[in-house]
Amino acid sequence: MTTPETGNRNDALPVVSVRDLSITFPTADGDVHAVKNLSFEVAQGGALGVVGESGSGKSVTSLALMGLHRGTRARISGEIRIAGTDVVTADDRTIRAMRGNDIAMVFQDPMSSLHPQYTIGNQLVEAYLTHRPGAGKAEARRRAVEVLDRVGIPEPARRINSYPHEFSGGMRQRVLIAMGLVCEPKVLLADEPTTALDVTVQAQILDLLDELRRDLGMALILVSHDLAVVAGSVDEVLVMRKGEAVERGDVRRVLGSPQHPYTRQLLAAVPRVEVTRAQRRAQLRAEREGRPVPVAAEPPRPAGQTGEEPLLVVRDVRQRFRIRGGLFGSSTDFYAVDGVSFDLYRGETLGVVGESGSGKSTLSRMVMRLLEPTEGSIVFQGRDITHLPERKMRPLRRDIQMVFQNPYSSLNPRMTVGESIGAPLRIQGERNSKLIRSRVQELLERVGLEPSHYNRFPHAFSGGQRQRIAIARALILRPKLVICDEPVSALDVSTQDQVLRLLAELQEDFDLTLIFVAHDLAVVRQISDRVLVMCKGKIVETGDSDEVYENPQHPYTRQLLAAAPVLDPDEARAHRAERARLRGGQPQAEAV
Amino acid sequence: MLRYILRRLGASVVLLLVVTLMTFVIFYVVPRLAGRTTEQLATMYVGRAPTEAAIQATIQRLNLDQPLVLQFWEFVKGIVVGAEYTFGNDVVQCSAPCFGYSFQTYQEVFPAILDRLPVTFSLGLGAAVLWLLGGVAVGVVSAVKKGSIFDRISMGLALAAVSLPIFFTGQLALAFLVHDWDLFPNARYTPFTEDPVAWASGLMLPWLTLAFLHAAQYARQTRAGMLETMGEDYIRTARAKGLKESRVILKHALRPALTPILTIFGLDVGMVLGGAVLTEQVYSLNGIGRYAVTAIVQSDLPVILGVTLFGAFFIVLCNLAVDLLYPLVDPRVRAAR
Amino acid sequence: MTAPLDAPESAQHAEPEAIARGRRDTESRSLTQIAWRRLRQDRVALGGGAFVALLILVAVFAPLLTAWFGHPPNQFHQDLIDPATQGVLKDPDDPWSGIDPTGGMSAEHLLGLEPVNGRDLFSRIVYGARISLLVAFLSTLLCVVIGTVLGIVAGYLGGWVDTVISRAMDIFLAFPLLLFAIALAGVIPDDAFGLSDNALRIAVLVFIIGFFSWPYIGRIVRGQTLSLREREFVEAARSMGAGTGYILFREILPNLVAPILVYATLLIPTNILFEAALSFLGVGVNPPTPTWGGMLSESLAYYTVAPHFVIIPGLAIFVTVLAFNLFGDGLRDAFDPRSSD
Amino acid sequence: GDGGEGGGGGGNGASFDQGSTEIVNPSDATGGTLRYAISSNMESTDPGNTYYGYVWNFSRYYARTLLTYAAAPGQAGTELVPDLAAEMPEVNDDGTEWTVKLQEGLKYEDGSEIVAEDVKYAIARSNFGDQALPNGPKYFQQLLDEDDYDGPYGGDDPLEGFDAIETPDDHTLVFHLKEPFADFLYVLAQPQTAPVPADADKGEQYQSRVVSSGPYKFEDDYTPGNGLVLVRNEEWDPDTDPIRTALPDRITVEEGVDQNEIDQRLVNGELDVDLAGTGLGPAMKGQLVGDEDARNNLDNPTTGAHFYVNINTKVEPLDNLACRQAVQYAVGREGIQRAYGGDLGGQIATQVLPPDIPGADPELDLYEAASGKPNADKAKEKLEECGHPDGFDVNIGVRSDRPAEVDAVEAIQQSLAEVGINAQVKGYPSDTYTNTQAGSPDFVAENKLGLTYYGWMADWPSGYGYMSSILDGDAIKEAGNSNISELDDPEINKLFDEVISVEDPEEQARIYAEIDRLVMENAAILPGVFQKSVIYRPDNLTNVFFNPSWHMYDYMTLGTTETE
Ligand SMILES: Nc1ncnc2c1ncn2[C@@H]1O[C@H](COP(=O)(O)OP(=O)(O)OP(=O)(O)O)[C@@H](O)[C@H]1O
Ligand SMILES: Nc1ncnc2c1ncn2[C@@H]1O[C@H](COP(=O)(O)OP(=O)(O)OP(=O)(O)O)[C@@H](O)[C@H]1O
Ligand SMILES: [Mg+2]
Ligand SMILES: [Mg+2]
Repeated sequence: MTTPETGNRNDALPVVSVRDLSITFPTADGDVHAVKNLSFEVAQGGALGVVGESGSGKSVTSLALMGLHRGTRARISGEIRIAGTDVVTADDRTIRAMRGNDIAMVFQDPMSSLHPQYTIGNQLVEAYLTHRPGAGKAEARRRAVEVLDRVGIPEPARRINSYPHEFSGGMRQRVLIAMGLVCEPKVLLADEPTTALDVTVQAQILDLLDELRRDLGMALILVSHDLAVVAGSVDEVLVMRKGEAVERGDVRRVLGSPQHPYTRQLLAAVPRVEVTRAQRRAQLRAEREGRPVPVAAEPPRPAGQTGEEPLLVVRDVRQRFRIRGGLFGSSTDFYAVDGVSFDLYRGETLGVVGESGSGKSTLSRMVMRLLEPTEGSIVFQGRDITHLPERKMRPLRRDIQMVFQNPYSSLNPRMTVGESIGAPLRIQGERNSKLIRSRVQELLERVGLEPSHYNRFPHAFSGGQRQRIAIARALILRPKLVICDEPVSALDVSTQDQVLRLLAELQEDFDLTLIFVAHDLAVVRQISDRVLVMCKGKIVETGDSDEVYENPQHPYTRQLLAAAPVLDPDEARAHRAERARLRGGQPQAEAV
Repeated sequence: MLRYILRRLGASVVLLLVVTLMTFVIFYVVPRLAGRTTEQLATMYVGRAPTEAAIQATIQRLNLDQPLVLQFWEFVKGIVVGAEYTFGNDVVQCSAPCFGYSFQTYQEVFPAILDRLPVTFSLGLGAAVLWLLGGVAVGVVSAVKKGSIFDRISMGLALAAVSLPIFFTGQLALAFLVHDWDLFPNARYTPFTEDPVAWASGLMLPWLTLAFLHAAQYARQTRAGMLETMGEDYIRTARAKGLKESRVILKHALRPALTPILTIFGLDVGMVLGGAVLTEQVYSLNGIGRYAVTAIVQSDLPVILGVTLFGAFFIVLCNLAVDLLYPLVDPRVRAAR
Repeated sequence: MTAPLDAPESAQHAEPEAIARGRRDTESRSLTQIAWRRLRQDRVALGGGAFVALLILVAVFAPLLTAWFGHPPNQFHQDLIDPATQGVLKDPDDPWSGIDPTGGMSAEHLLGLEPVNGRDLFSRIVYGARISLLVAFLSTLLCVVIGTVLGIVAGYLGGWVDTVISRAMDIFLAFPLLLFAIALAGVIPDDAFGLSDNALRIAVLVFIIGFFSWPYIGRIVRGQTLSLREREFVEAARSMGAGTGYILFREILPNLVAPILVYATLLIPTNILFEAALSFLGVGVNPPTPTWGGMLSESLAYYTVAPHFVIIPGLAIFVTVLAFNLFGDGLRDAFDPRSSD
Repeated sequence: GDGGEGGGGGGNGASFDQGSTEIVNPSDATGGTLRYAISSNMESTDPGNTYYGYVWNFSRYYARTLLTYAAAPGQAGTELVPDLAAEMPEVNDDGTEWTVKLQEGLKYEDGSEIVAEDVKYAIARSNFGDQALPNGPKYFQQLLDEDDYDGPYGGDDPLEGFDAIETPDDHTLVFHLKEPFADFLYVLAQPQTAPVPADADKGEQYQSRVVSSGPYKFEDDYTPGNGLVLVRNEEWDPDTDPIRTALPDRITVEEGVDQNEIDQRLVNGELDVDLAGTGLGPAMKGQLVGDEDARNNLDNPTTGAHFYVNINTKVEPLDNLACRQAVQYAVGREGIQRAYGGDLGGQIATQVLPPDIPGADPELDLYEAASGKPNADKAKEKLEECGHPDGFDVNIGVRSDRPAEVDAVEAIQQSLAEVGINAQVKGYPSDTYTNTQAGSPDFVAENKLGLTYYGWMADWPSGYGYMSSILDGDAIKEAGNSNISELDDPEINKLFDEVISVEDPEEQARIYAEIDRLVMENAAILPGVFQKSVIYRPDNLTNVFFNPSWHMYDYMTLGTTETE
């Protein structure tokens, strides 16, 4: 394991060079300066990480590199050179010849970036034939199979005829990468290629990109909001904020001794798997009270040892779904949650982790009784609610509330946020509008928004703000139990950090019992007393959170741990090696 | 897939049965609820000089005095196994899909419909091809050149086409394009097998009129669909591959935009094949639509029933075709089943 | 290249809350406000809307208007008509003066006269707006109500309810609507359901159009509901203990308002034309009550002697349809959260 | 018409309305295709199953009747002449037995001979039994002395028991009537007397291929809506036929062509005759009558139709004579006339009988209608008298799909409103109008249809043929009633009973005039207009003249110079 010889490559001609790039969008509310005076270079075979919070101009820059702002209202000034092509001034033909051939792009959302109505093969072949018009169909196809194989799609010759919807998110991202590779470009531009994916898959994709860069000698531009994501994969980092570069430099230097406060802030926001719950809690308290961070950690809360009655008892619950399929449409049973049991005590926080599809949401929805468990029992406050009819369940809903994963769809876009937050009260029979209003405004303030936001609609808020609103809504009935189903996975790290802080505060203030679901171990560790690790509907490991992290028993847990992004580039590489080892031991069964 | 096809087929059959029942109810039961007596009903079908004997005979022939259930049964039986009618000394065998027998034109309804089918088919399919191609082409150009003069003019024209009834455009077209300015030959149906050129030239004006009416909707739909798909991520992907803009538009953006149009197209074609009532009326084409109108004007109940069912049949058929085609066009639908 | 790049002063100190809040003042308006603002900027749509409003006023105040201009809609002016050609005379005092190609348009008769008996076309157009718009509005309302309720119920409840309603939609779609309308209208008696005359005929027209067109809007609503149902806010409402009624009509329905509104404005002109088509086929309101469709179909027999009689009702329908469409398009754009200004 | 002043722009020197009184373009050149078109479908091609004058006229191409009308313009055209018959029929002394001799050697298209039994069979199928053909009139059934024959269908011998017509030999027919009937010769001129071989009869479906006895035969089977093509029947012998010129080689009929379209094609020379014979539609008429050149190609004859308003004698308050008279005075006829296009469209009527029927008395004008203007004062007086000084409410029925009638009714409504009579217009589809609405006394009573707009043409040019169905109290029927005013006046009924046995034409005419006067005194019918049509006469049409019996061109003489 050696460090890459970045020095050697510095003297090569840069394949990408950007000078004084400014991008402006004229809108009805005046010009939006999305990018201002941005300059950077990427050497042949080099790797640049572009990092910044949401809206900082990362995607706009990426699109500009591809010349994709042509024909839109965007105004571009400055100079962009990609492998000798001047993107700003070249004619359309030249740009088209450059796209896909010199520079290929992997987009943020693998779900929507592939054409749903053409086969994977068709889309790959098309990409190849565009730049190699002389090549025959057969050759293009062969090449397509080759690149699919290269990005790790099993049985590529067969899967080439599949449609995108038949692939999982991770596989689609691989296909997109393959599409970028098919003409062997000099630069691969990946715009948040892993944001939509869970940590396990994210790690795989990052590994793949890293490997490809090495093997094919491509330059890589990796865009992300998370410094930890780029840490292990790039040589150089560019930190952006509000369209401007605030810091740029060698990855170790920037991460090790950040100069700019914003970079420091970004770094602080990255959840760290190595920070224990107790440390985190202490740190938060200290920040709140303005005290310096205490060095000694509080002992973890002794849960369930006092002999008190558990708030929630879940025993052997299973949830069956019928999957229709096959030629004759015979349906098969599929257990999304399969024999899960746990107890939850008052004031405790239970973390649930697992990769996508492992049944976390299903479990949450069963506890919420949005689903009726097929088997097993759920006892809440001593009352068996497993099969309680909806009508009887209704009064109990005061005590159990939920915060949903997607802040964009969990609020009704046609209701003002005030109405949304007040709705639970109203539904539960409160008639006094004045009272509702004042309660709502109180809560708005409590979650860090202004009471005057009452009459605004959700679309006027950012993702983080919306998640605060959703939290306020969940709290207005003063529930005993709140289930948070991945409340932060759709947010960028900075926002994620704020929301997590808020949750921690609220938990203390309202004496909440929490079930906290996430796919990211680092996030879960920061907030939970105990952790359940789920895999394919089953619990594979459970325990005190620190125990689980420090001494993982199950290989799956270890795999998860190894997948968590870390800030230290060297450690990140170590993790990568560990992952390779784990994969080697447990060969490619899981094609994601 | 097989099971899906079978299920859709089964559903279509049931659908037709229900349509039959409802048709029957509307034409046989509603007038009675509205207070018509059996005699009054029969009188409507007798002819110009109704005698008491003739009225009674008609009641017998149409089974008007039988209980409604039995009348319905006879009706369905006729469709499934055929029926017999006596004329003079003749017994006429109305064979299997017997929609009944017209007491005004003295023809079996089904063969009469079949007889007119080529006219309606020629008119409908020809127009459908025109409006689909024309509408989509205009829609694509409008979407690509959004806000341009072309866009505005063509969308304005589309509105005009949608808002002007065909009896209006058709008659004016006849008066001016055919008679005053001699730009088009008179509308006339010549069987394709007889003379393809005459077939096409005789139908040109009806095609254009009918297509003009429908194309508008397609242009608008295509435009809206294109504007939507042009904003999709996969279009960006296609551009990033270095594809020519024309290919991006025609291959990547158009196809998803067309998918929802398939549904409307199915409905429209089904509807037109069931008889382009007004067009056939205006251009004096002896198709199913005009047959229907004549029947309605003459209260020729069996024909009205037959044509209605036949029309329903085509709509169901086209819907079925669309349903079966859909998975081919949009693979995601296949998965959803 | 290790030093931080020039940091602008705003970035010197961190301000996390500000970042989280986004401070996007431009977006601090409600959707309706934004829609209204967009609509206000959309001159074309506004023009359409203004015309529609004007039209409604004209229909409502038809008696006033015609009283003002002094010609009741059924008043004859046969002295201005050439009995032989049935067209309007160029010079009413000279029976041999020939046909006036403008159809007698003058300050006295703004839009000229009808052939044959010389009724004032302006008053007839004004009065015609009443029936045409009434039929169009009521039938649109009916099919919107039926379509929305059934569509939303089918989409939300799913299962057999959805199957039944969807099949019902298929069945209604499978009917050749025009044929049925004519057949039904033909057997409806003159007095029924406590209504008679034109009231009954209008009721029948409205019923037929509304009852047979609802599946179109039903399909749209069902489709939208299907996707809305999957949104987390519906689940959130359930988790608060909301009942089906609350979810359907308080949570989902407001999200359907835009497509419904848009579709309805597009449907209204269709229904005006439908009334016209029925008039053409001889099933409309009783004479001498004017309707646009009726006038249009009548006028075709006189297209050579009174071209204005063809053009004016045709234009009335066209402009109305245009106005509704422009307004509808504008509404759609205004309410579309994805369209950026 | 003004006749005479020839020249002008007409391609062959014809002048305005010339065809109404003389033969235009006389020619005996054969050949070519004579092209007809009609805006609806033909009612039927079966001569036994039709009630429309144009079919009666047209069907003679392939179906010869016992008698028919002379092929001559003007009054001469109302003369009956033998067709199949060898000479005019003979009647016995008490007027109940008519003997008709057929010409010998007449042949069908297949060469077989036309015999008396075939005529008898044709009458049987169209008039008797519950499967009698529904569309035609039923005069034979009413007049013949027959009560136990139930039609040709069912038994082995179709004519068994049909004794009212005897066929002593193959060329003689003897008709036995219940009572004397002076107009019987006209009945024998109906198409129902065209022979039908019993073997070929398929009931109503016989229309698909009528076995020809005339100069033309069907080229293919006829399917309604698809039009008809006639070609020469070589078996027809011109020497036996006094009226048919058989000039064209082919005759085609196009069905279902829009009226505007027919008119356009006539003017463009793409068509020769509008089969329905009702003349141009308003659009083309308005265009041509103002055009000096085109006028020479127009004829402006009467159609024989009288359009009038039935004033129902049973519906309140019209059961009161004074109220009916008030209506008579209140309505200005000019408004009705305008609906038809002024003087060219019709002549104001003041009595029931059309002027060309013997007995018509144009002087009869009890309600001062001739001026065309209403007489409001008189109307008010009569209203006072009937106890409704401020007017009353009434419904007026009309066929809503006939624009001219709707226009007329609107004018009537206007007139009535002037004196305070508030008439509500009720539109009905024309197809059901006679059978189930206006033609059903129950319906009329239920819906208070005090006034109904209606039109009537004579089945043959005599007072009886014109008036009996609409004015005889005995003619009131439950369905398909034509006496819509439900006039049941004993005096009138008696006169109808008497007139059928009167043979002297003068005496007949006097009685018809008397009936007309009584009806008008009763105010049961509000005469409107005697309609006139404006017919376009294309230049290429030869031997054109208007036959007053058919109220259209005599189709049997037409030829064309156009050879396709
Ligand atoms: N077409 C456009 N018109 C107007 N403003 C735009 C347009 N596209 C982007 N912007 C603005 O430019 C800024 C930068 O957007 P960009 O998409 O590059 O952010 P990002 O850094 O990629 O964020 P994320 O992490 O959310 O993807 C944002 O403020 C955005 O609102
Ligand atoms: N209604 C349903 N019908 C059929 N299968 C379902 C249904 N809901 C969930 N599943 C399946 O159950 C499994 C578990 O889903 P679940 O949503 O609980 O996963 P998750 O752990 O929350 O994943 P993620 O991190 O992606 O949210 C998945 O394979 C999913 O496809
Ligand atoms: Mg981005
Ligand atoms: Mg989940």
